[in-house]
Amino acid sequence: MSDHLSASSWTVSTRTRGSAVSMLAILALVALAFAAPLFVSRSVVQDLFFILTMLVLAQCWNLLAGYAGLVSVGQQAFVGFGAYAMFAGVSLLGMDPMAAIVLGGLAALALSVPTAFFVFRLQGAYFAIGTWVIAEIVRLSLAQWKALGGGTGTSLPSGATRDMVGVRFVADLLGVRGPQATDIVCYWLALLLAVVTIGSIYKLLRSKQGLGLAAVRDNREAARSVGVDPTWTKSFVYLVAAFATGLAGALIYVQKARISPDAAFSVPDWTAYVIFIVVIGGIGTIEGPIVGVIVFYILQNMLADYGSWYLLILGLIGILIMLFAPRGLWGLFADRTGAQLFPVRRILAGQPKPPAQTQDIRGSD
Amino acid sequence: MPILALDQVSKSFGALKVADTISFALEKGEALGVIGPNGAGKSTLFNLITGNIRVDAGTIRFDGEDVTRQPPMARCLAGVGRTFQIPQPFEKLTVFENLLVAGAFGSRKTEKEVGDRCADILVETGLYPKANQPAGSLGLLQRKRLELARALATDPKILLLDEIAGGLTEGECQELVETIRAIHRRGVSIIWVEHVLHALNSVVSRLVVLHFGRVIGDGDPETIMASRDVREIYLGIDV
Amino acid sequence: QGAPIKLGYVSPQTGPLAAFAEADKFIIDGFMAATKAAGLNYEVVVKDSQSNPNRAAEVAKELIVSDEVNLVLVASTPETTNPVATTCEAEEVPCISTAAPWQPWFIGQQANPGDPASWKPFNSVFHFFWGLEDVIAVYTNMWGQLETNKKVGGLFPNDGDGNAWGDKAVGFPPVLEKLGYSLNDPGRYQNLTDDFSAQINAFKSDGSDVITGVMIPPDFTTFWNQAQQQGFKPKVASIGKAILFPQAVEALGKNGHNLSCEVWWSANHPFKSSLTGQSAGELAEGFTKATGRPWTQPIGFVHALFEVAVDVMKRADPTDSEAVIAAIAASNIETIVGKVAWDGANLPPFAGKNVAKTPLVGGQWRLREGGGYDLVIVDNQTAPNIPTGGKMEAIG
Amino acid sequence: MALLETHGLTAFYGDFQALFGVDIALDEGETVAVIGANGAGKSTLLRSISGLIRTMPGQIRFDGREIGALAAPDVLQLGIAMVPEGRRLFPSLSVEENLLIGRYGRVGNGAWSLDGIYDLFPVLKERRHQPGTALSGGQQQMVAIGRGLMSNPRVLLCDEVSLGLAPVVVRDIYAAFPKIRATGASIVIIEQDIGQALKVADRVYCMMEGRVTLSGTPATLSREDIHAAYFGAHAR
Amino acid sequence: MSWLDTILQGILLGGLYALFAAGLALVFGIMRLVNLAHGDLIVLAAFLILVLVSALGLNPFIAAAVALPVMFALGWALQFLVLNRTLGKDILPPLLVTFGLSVVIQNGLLEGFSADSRRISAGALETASIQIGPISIGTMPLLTFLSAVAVIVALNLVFYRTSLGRAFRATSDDSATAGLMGIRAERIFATATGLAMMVVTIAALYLGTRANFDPTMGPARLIYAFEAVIIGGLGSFWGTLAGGIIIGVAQTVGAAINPEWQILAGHIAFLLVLLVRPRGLFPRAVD
Ligand SMILES: Nc1ncnc2c1ncn2[C@@H]1O[C@H](COP(=O)(O)OP(=O)(O)OP(=O)(O)O)[C@@H](O)[C@H]1O
Ligand SMILES: Nc1ncnc2c1ncn2[C@@H]1O[C@H](COP(=O)(O)OP(=O)(O)OP(=O)(O)O)[C@@H](O)[C@H]1O
Ligand SMILES: [Mg+2]
Ligand SMILES: [Mg+2]
Repeated sequence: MSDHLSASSWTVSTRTRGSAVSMLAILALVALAFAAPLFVSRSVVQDLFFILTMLVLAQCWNLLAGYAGLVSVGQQAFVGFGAYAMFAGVSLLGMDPMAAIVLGGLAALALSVPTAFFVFRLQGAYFAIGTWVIAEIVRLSLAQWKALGGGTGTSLPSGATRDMVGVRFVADLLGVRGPQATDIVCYWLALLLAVVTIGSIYKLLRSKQGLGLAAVRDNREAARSVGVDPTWTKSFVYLVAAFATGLAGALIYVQKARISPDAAFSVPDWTAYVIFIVVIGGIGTIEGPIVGVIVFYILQNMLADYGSWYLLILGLIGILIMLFAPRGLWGLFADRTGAQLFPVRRILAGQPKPPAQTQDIRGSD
Repeated sequence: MPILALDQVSKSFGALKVADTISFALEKGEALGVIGPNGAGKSTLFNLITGNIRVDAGTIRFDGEDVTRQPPMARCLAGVGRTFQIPQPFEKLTVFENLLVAGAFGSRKTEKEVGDRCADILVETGLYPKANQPAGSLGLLQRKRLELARALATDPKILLLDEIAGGLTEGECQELVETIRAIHRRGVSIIWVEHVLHALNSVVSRLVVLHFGRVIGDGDPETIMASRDVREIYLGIDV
Repeated sequence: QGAPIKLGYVSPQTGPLAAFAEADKFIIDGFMAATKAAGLNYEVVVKDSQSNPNRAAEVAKELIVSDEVNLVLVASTPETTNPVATTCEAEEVPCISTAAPWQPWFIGQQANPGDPASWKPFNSVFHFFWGLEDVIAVYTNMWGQLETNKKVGGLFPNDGDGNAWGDKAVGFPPVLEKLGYSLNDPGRYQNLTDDFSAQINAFKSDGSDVITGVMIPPDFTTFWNQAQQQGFKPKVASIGKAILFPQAVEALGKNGHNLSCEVWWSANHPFKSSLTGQSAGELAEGFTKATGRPWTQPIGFVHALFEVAVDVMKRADPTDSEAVIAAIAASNIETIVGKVAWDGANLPPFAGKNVAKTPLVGGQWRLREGGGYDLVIVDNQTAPNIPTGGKMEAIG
Repeated sequence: MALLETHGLTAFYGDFQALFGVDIALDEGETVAVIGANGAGKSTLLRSISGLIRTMPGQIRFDGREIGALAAPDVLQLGIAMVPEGRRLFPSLSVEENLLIGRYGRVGNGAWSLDGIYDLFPVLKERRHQPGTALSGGQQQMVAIGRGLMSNPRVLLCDEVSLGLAPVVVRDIYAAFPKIRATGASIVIIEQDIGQALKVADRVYCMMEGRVTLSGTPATLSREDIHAAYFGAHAR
Repeated sequence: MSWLDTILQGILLGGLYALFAAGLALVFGIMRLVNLAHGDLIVLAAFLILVLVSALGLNPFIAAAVALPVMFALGWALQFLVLNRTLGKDILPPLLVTFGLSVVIQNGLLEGFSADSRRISAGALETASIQIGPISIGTMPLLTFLSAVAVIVALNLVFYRTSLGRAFRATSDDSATAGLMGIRAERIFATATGLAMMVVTIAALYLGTRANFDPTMGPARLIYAFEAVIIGGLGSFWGTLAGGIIIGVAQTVGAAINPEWQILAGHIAFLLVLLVRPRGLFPRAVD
């Protein structure tokens, strides 16, 4: 078919008209976020930390459920395992918390390998339940780890976070107290993690692997027939999500400084809320979790003082959105406006060759 | 050496035997038609050749290599391209992306390398105007074209076509026949399952007849069409 | 006068632990009224931990960072007190905590709970309550009132309380051994277990006369029913936590009669509030009047928490954390739960700085004629100033 | 007035239009055959009548009622049963259960019962407890027809009942039709085998590309007419 | 004798889990609907029984009988109005909607009944037992187990011997063709969920009399129920009972070794069964 490659002038791009503008806006926003600790109050930094870490978890879950069709209700396994590994690194091995966060991510990655082996034998709903059981097993096993407090839990050695790499420097540079400097360093780490996570997911989706992933999600059998290996594609995504989730878990618990199995493997905190964030914002888009986490944060601040009403309303909103706007708030918005901050569509442009050249293959009518 | 050779291939679904010791070989560059009543096992035969379904017994050799135990991905890479009888597009991807997936994965190349070829195939199969639309929005005819286009994008050595002419108007059918002839002329071997006999017979040089999973006829179209079995079982013409 | 003194208060107002916080509103209302009457200007920022340790840590951080409270108060179970105290310690913000035995609080916040040599005191967080040594003393004193074979079956879950109670160094085992009891501890079970046949079989074959442990209410009900079904009938069952609240005992029907437990506080305790001058009885009665519910033990401690806070703030500049911390350490105040002073009395040296102890006695639930249960104090050897209402009785 | 008739029936699959104004009529007790090439819209016609595809209310009338907008179960209750293309037996049900399920929406007490079906297709009685899908294609088709009859319909719609069946089996199945007609039921059959269709039908409609291109009684239709109507003008 | 007792207690416990799981299996088997709110619905039913017991002074068994039709209606409406809209190829919508429902029910109950743990009193039955040789068997656990068996038998009868059951299976196989038989899939699904809620009510009776319950304890038991269903094989009621028993026995045997292993052992048994048989012990021939 070599003669086909010659004359035509095709271009393939994923950019939309607005995408260059939105890329710039996003870069500006990231720069602004980086500088935020200089001019906002500590409580805002704190809230931003919460938003960013939840965003990372939501992006990871969305990557699994929205892009790979892997509905996991066991992501708390990786949050908790990453966090426990971080604690072990700091408390038992005397590592710097910063290094221990990386250890947390790696530990979650390591956990995901045997886990994947098991859960990928299961399909659909079985997969969901399988991930949940695995998370329970990990929780119950870590509850037996006496050196880290067993079921009681444990706290980071006092001062560990204050001696973390960079904290002293930030404290001196900005003239703030130790705990505040720790918060700022953690915030920057969260920002970095969020940006890298979103960037990597975006890059993945625009890569060949991302295309294969979409194909597998849409039609597994057909994907196999055009050369895509569904198991490998899904496993890859599963491992990546576990790694990022583990990093986020470790980071969250550096900030909390206290861990217990029930907290670190909490289904509501690390999976339920995350699912709500993705569903409210819009599953299967990068923008969705971003919108979702903001809405979730606002809801939480408005309603948190109403105790169980808060969760009740959150549940109702989740149900209503799933029933009436299954593509979430971002979906509603994008359907109206066609807006896309992170376009992944490959748009084909260019001219087909003049009819004379295609004569040989089309024949005359 | 034949490009594809089936030897005593069998497959059952429970008590139902859908492939019963099927053996035949296809020479490089040959175009073979497969006919038979509904449920005879034609689509299943394709699924066995592509690996979407595992054989119970027998061997399948492709291009000299035993592929009986290989998964569909490997066979695709080796050069087996197929269409599905019921079109199976990647619905949320655009038509062009459907081809990109097939191009990039089916021939182990980068997206960049296969982009132009995919675009040319779109033109060739008449899908170019729909290139940037989601495949889920296509009608049945275009879905069938997409099946063909996607199979072509994997750069196959052999192309398995499952009833892609059904439901086409006379003119469309003619166009399709021309396209398939052109593909064939480039040296791609073809196996075509089709009920639209005049279209089939204007392309293939040999017919295999399947009935209850068995090969009950194999030869040149004229003799096959005239044979008693085919007239009785398949054409339903009183003899 | 200027700005009000800001107190932050965290407790589990919703979720499984909500019973501990049921008197919060009543007590805080009373606190605000009393301080206003005394011409003091206080503001209390109340946060709900939702019985969730993650949430507890978050709201503690909010109190410190957004509300900029002068002092954090926290009550009820290690699941709530520990995350809050850990956060305060990291933030160098003064914190007073209560209503959790001191070992799970103190040891549970150590980086390596298994290694006593590594334990360190805290700078800014303080706790008042009793400890395991007290509950052990109370339980063994109660058991001593009866004739038993000195064989004890232990039911300790794998949670903050259970691990501390069953701990080989600081928990029940060493003391019981010293007193001549033999403890049969089959091992840590998970909370919300549906079957206790393993434990029952172990106790039965051992012939244990005494059962003890620290259980959550549903688990104790499961255990107690199953024990009766299996024909295991110990003479004594002294259980922490599960039968703290009258509702939980009533849930056992008639089978709650003569179950024994530790009593931290009761309507009969001979103490007065330093804040309102109310006696324990009056406080309990006020609560029942306001809510229509029977009094419960945490009421006194939540009240005392605010008493201590006011006392501390009288002695320090509220905005100066260092001064507040110093003032807490120097406290010596008679509260509605007894004396609170961080003087290290009756404590091992490592905990002396951060922990103050309040008196503990033992009680038994007695079926009232016409339904309902009364908690009767049956042993006061540990705190003779608290009057008893009867003698220890063996179960049916 | 006809028992069942369509007026300018149109039908769509999403955006794809499969029928373009089809008019057919069926009288009480009559058997009508619909023939036509692959994709002509024959199945779509039956699906529209049986309520699997919703159409405009006025486009289909049955016994004086407009039924175009009714859902499948409602259509069945009025007395129209369908033997779907490809048999569609329920794999988790045995042969007998497959038959019994036909009685679920039963309208009245008519002639058909389990025994009646077993009399019609004796071979089914022997295999009554086997899963429906374990039967041969022809036997499966018998179950599908029996299942349709169990509701005692006034109209039985049969979609390609001889598809992919050996000629002997086809003969057995078609042998049953006179008995079905004898109970007073009207029948619409779709048939690829033109000879077979002409043999059983009182009247024939020929469809192409979503339109009726020819109709008449078997006696009046020549093979050439049919061939032209079948393949269009450019037929080879 | 101790091991015999351990296994016997495990089997009885398995009855409880099977009872929790039976309703789930029904809904899962017919509609492929993963109901994450199942545990909370059990708790809801327990509160309903509790209200009937305390408000009308009914015996709990009579109260449960009164609650049966109420729960049936609730399940019917829930499926007809809400869950039917979520059914389809994608498993995510039902999963998320029932998850939201779980949160709503839990917190609605918290608002209505507070977090106090409650108990339905069954009087002397609670502690009664039957002595067989050296082993004593609690009357309530035995009743629970027998009820589980009865529920399974009843479900099997309904499923395999009645025209409703045929309609269930037919709709599950192919709802479009079932429509041609006069079967209204939405109502069949609603009826199935209604039936499942009746099973839930029976489960609630035993949950509520066995130990304390509170609004938040649903999910903890749900996971065992799911395990039982999955180990058993999709759509097999006897399989569900077997699954419940496997988990129950694994738990008691694990506990006999060391209570630390109790719950873990149940989960590990689940993993092991699935490793060997990914589709469960008694999978249906066609899926
Ligand atoms: N996955 C499967 N499980 C069970 N039976 C199957 C499966 N796939 C196909 N069959 C059965 O195998 C037989 C052969 O099917 P196949 O699709 O190969 O027929 P075909 O010759 O392609 O028919 P058509 O001309 O209608 O496409 C049919 O009876 C079909 O019902
Ligand atoms: N579910 C569907 N979605 C989209 N298009 C469809 C669908 N079913 C049928 N069609 C299309 O509608 C047209 C009419 O189809 P129909 O099945 O009615 O034809 P038919 O005459 O019954 O053909 P056959 O002889 O193959 O059964 C065809 O072009 C077909 O491709
Ligand atoms: Mg086929
Ligand atoms: Mg058809």
